Amino acid sequence: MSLRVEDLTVYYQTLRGDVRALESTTFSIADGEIMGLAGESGCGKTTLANGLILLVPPMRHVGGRVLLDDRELPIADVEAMNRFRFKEISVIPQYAMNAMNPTRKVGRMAAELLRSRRIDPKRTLPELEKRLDLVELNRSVLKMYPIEMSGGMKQRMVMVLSTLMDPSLLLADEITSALDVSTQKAVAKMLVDFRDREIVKSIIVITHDMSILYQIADSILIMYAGQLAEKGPTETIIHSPRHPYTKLLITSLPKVGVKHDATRLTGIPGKPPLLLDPPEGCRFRERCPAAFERCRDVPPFVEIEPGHFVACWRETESNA
Amino acid sequence: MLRLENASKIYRVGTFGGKQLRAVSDVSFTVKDGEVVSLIGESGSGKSTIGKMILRLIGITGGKITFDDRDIATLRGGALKAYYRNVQGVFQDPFSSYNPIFKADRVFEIVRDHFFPGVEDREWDEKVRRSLESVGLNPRHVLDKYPHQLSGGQLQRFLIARALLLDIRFLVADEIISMLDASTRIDVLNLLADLKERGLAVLFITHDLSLGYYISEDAAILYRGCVVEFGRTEKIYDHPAHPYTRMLMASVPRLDQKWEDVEIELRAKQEDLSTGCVYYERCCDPHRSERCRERRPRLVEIEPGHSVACDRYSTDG
Amino acid sequence: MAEAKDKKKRNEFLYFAFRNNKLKVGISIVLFFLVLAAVGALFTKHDPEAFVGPLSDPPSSEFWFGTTVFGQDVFAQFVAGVRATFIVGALGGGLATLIGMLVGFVAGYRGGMVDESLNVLTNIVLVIPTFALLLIISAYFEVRGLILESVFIGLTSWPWAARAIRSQTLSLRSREFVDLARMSGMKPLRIIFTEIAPNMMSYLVMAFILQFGGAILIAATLDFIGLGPTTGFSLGIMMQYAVLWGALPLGTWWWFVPPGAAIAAIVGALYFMNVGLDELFNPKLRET
Amino acid sequence: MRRYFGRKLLIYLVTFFLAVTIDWLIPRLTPGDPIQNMLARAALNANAAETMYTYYTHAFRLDLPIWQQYLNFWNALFHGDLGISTYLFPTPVADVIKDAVPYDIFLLLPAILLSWWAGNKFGAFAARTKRLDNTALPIAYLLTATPYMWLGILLAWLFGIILGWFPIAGAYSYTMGTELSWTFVGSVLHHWFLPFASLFIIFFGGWAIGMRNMIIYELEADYSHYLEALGAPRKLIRKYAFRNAILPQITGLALQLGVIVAGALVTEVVFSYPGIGYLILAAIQNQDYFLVQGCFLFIIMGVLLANFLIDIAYVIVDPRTRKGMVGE
Repeated sequence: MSLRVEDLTVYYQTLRGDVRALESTTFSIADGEIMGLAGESGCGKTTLANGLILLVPPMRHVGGRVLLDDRELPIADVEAMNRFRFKEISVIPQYAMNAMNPTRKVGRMAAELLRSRRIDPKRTLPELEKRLDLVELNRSVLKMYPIEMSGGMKQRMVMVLSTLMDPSLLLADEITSALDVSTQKAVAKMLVDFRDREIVKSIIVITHDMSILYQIADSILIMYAGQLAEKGPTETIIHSPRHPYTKLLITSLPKVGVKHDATRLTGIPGKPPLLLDPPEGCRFRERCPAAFERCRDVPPFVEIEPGHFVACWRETESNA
Repeated sequence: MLRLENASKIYRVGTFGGKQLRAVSDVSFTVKDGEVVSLIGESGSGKSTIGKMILRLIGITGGKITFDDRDIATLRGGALKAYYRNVQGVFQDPFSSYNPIFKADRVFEIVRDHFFPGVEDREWDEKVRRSLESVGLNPRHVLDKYPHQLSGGQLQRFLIARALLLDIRFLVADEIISMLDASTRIDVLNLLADLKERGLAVLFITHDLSLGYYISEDAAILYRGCVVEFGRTEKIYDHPAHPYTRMLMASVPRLDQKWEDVEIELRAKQEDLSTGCVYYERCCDPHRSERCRERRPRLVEIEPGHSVACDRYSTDG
Repeated sequence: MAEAKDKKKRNEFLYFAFRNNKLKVGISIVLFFLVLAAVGALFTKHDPEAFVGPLSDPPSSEFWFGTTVFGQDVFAQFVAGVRATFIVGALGGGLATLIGMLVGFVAGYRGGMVDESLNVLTNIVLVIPTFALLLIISAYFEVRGLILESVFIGLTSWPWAARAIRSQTLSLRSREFVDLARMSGMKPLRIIFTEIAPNMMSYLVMAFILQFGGAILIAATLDFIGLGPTTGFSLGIMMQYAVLWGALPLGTWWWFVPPGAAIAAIVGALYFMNVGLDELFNPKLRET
Repeated sequence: MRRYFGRKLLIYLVTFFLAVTIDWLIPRLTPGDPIQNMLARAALNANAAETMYTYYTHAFRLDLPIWQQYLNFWNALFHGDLGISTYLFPTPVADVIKDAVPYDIFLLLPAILLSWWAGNKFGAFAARTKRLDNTALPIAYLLTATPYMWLGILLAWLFGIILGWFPIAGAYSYTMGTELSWTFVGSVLHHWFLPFASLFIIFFGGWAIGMRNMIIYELEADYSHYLEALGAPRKLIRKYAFRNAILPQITGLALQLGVIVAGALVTEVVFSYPGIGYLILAAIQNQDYFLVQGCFLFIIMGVLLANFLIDIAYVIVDPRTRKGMVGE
C-alpha cells in the first residue's frame, strides 16, 4: 500500500479564527496509481497536498496520520519531514512557472540543491540528462536562466527536478492550467510516462479540470468544502457517479458537441459555504437536491463497491 | 453591424520602442445583429487585444473597425459616448472589475451619471431592478454590497446587468467565465444564450473550445494574431481544415473520448514571422512547402460558411 | 444585515490598527511633540531670544533645559524650534508629496512619451545631489524665511514620492475597473481622482510621512550650517549656535543634546508609523 | 544591451548639462551684483571702488552679453579652468578642489562601502526571527532618523572631550607638515576615525532596513517555497534570498548618493575635516561664487560617475536585466 491517509484534519489560522479547510479525510493510494484530486476552488485540494509535504504556518495540523510505504510521515514536524521531502515525497508546485531561482542558472541551482541534500551532483548528472531527453528538453537548458525559458520548458524542467530522487509519491498541483493546449497534452503524457517507467511510484494530480483527469488518471477523488465527497475509478466517477455533488459537477461541464439550443445544461445553485464556521454534517447539504434530515450528521466515507467510496447518506442507506 | 477589416495592432517593445511585437495582423470578420461569434485562441494569440480594440480601450495600428459602417477610430466625445450606448464589455477577472473601496452597485451610479442624468430615483431603481432580474439576480441579495461579499458568478452577471441598462446591441465577453467555478459558469453561459434570443450580439472570447461550441453559431480560430479558420461552429468542429485547428481538436482533453495519438511538435520559442504563414514552424501537414514560408495565405471559402487560411486550399496556388 | 457587514469592514481596519504597536508608538511620540509645539509656549517663562538667566546654567527647576552661554532659556528656544520643525515638515513634505502626486499620476496614467519624459525628469532630479543645490540657492538669498526654505525643500525632494505613486498608478491603471470607467464615458482626470487615487490612500499617506521626515532632516542640516531661516529659531539653528559658541569644550551638553534628540525622535517616530501602516496595508509583513 | 547603456548615458549627459546650466545660472539670478558685493566687502573709498568695479567686470568678462558668458563658461570648463577663487585669492579653483578631494574620498569610500556591507549583513540577520526583528529593527530606524551633525557632535563630545581618545578637528595634527611618514599617517587615521564612525553608523541603519524588507519579500517568493518543499536546508534558502535581496540594494546605493553627499558635507563641518563640504561652506560664507560653482560641479560629476558605475555593476550582477534585454 503506497499511501494511507487516516482522518487527516488541517486548519488555517487567520486573524478571524480557524478556517476548517480539511476535515478528517481518509483514503489510500496503491502503488502505480495516478489519483486525480478534483473540486472547485476553495474545496481544500491544495490544503491536502500541502498538508502532505509542507505543513507550515498559517496551516495547523489538527489531527490524523499519514503513512507512506507503511512508515508514518512526521507531517507536523517541519524539520523531521526534511528527511522524506524530495526523496520519498515530492511536489510539482502550482507556481512552477517561477519556482526556479531567477538569478541562478538552472543546472547550477540543481547542483546546489543536491549538494545541500548531501547528494553528489556529478553522480546524478547522467541520470538528469537522461530525464531531460525524456521530456524533450535540450541539455543546454542547464546553462540557461529561467527568464530565457518558455512556460512549457519551465514546467518540464521543474517536473524533472522534482522527480530526480525517484520519490515514492509525487504531488502534481495544477500542472496544466497555465499551459496552452498542445503543451498541456505533452506534459500530461510525460507525467504518465514517469509513472510507467517507475520514476515515481504513485502520483496525485490536483486540478479543477476534470477532462484532463479523464485522460490520465486511474482514479478520481472529488472534494467539496474541505470534505471528501466521492472516490472511485475514473470511468465510474465520470460516467456513473453516485454522490449528488459529483453528478451535478459532471453534468454542468460543457462537452464539445453539446449545443445550447439542443441540451440546456444546468449549474449548481448557491455557492460553497465559508469554512470559518462551516454548516454541521454534510457541507453540501444547503445546495443538495437530495438533502434530508440525516444529512445533519457527517456522512461516513464508505466503500459501496470495491474501490468506490461515497460520503452520502442517500447512497449508503439505499445500498446497505 | 460590426465589421473588422484587416485590423492590426503592433506594440512597441523594449527601451525606446526598439523592437516591434505584432499582436494582431490583418484580422477580418463580421458580427451580425443577434449573432454570437466566438473568438477562440490560446494565450498570446491576440484575442484580448482584438476585444480591447473593438471597445476603443486601445488604439488600432492598421486596418479599420466599423460599427454600422462608421469607422469607430473617428468617434470623439459625444459620438464615442453614443458608441458606448450600443457596445459594452465584460472582462475576465470579476474582482478586478470593481473598485474595491466602493460598493458594487457604484457601477450603476456611474452609468446613471453619464448616460441618464435626467432620470428620477424611482424610475431608475425600477430600471435597475428589472435588469438585475433579467440576469437572474435577486436585487435584495446583491444590492448595497461590497464586491468581496459577492461570488464571481454574481459579479459577472452584475456587470452584464449594467450593460443591459444601456440597452446595448453588442457585448464583448472577454474570457468572462474562465475564473468562475464549473458550477456557476453554466448560469452565465445560459444567460448569454438567452440574451442572444433577445437580439443581443456577442463576441465571446475564450481559449476553451467546448465553451465556444456550446453557445456560438460562428467561430474564429486565432493563432498568433491571425484568423486561421472562420465559419459555422459545427462545420469547424466536425471537419477542421487548418492543421492548427486539427491539432487543437486532437489535443483538447474531452470527457467523452480519449486522446488520439496525434504527434505534436514541441517547439522552443519561435521568433516572429512577419511574412509567410504563422503556423509554418509547427505545421506537421505533409502539404507544407516553401511557399508557406514566403506567402501568408488568405481566408478562402472551402464550403458555404467555412473558410480557412492555408496554402493547401488557396485558389491561386 | 448589509449595514452591519459594511461597518464590519471599516472597524476591522481600526481593530488591526490599534493592535499594531509600531503604529501606536509612532503616533504617540509624534503627538507628544505636536502638542509641545502647539501649547509649549504657555509653559515657557521667557522669550527665547531674551538674556534671562545665569550663563551656561545646567538644567534646573527654573530653566528646565538650563541656559545658553549667553544666558538664554534653552527650553524656550527648544519649543520654538520644535514648532519650526513641524512647519517645515508639513510645508516641505506636503509640497513634495503634491508635486510627486502630480508627476506620478500623470506619468502613470498617460504612459507613452509623457511617461518617458516625466521619468527622465524624475531621474535627473533624483541623481542631482539636491542638497548641494539647496546649499547654493540658500547661499545666494540674503534674507531667508522658514517658508522659503520649506518651498526649496519641497521643490527638490519630490522624486521619491513621484516614483512610488507612478508605479502604483501603473498597476492600478491596468485594472479592469478603470477600463469599465472609461467605457462609461468618464474623463481621464475624473478617473484619476475618483477611481485610482482613493485606492492609493495608504500609499499617499505613507509617501507624505516619509517626505515629512525627510524635509525635517534636510531643514535641520541646512540650518546647522547657517543656511536656514535668518529670523526665528529652529532645532538646527540651536545646534549651530551651540557648536559655534563652544558648547562642546564648555561641556554645556543641555544646549545641543535636546534639539538633536527631538529631531531623531520625531523622524524616527514617523518612520515607525510608516512601518506600522505598511504592515496594516499589506498583510505579507503582518506580525502574526 | 547597447541601447540600455546608450539610454542611461544619455540621461546622465542631459543631467550633467542641466546641472551645469543651473550652476552657472544661479549667481546671475540672485538679487545684487556679485562684483558689487565683493567690492563692498573690501570697503574702498568711492572712486577707487569705481575703477576696481570696471576692472573686475572686465576681468571676469561680466560685461559680455549673457550667452557669450555662457559659452566662455563651457569652454573654460573643458580646459579645466574653473576660474580664480576670491576667498583664497590667487590660487585657481581647480587646485583648491584638488587638495580637498583626497580627504573626501578617504572619508566617504570606506564609510559607504563598509556600512553597505555591514548594514546588509545585519538586515538579513535581523529578519531571521520575530524577536530580533522587533528589537534590532527599531534601533536601525532610529539611526536613520538621527541627523548627521547631531551624531557627529555627540561622538565628538563623548570620545573627544570627555574620554579624550580622539581629536575632534582637522585631518591631521597641526604640528606636522604633510610628509609621508608613519607618524603622519597615524595622525591622519586618528583624526579620520570619528567622522568616519558618525557617517558609518547612520548609513548602516539605512541599509539594514532596506535589506530587512527585501529579504522578507524574497523569503516569501515562490522559489523559496519550492526549495522548502524539496527539503532544502534553511541555510541554502537564506543564501538565495540574500543574494536576490542584495541586488536592489545596489540600485539603492546609487539612489542614496544624493543623501550621502549631504551627510558628508555636514559631518566635515562638525569635525572641520578639510573635504569638499568644509570647502563649499567656507566658500559660501565668503561669497566666493567661483569656488562654490567649482565645488558644486565636482560633486555633480562625482555623483554622476558613481551612478553610472553602479548601473554597470547592476547589469553585470543581475542576469535578469542582461538576459531580459536580449531575450524578448
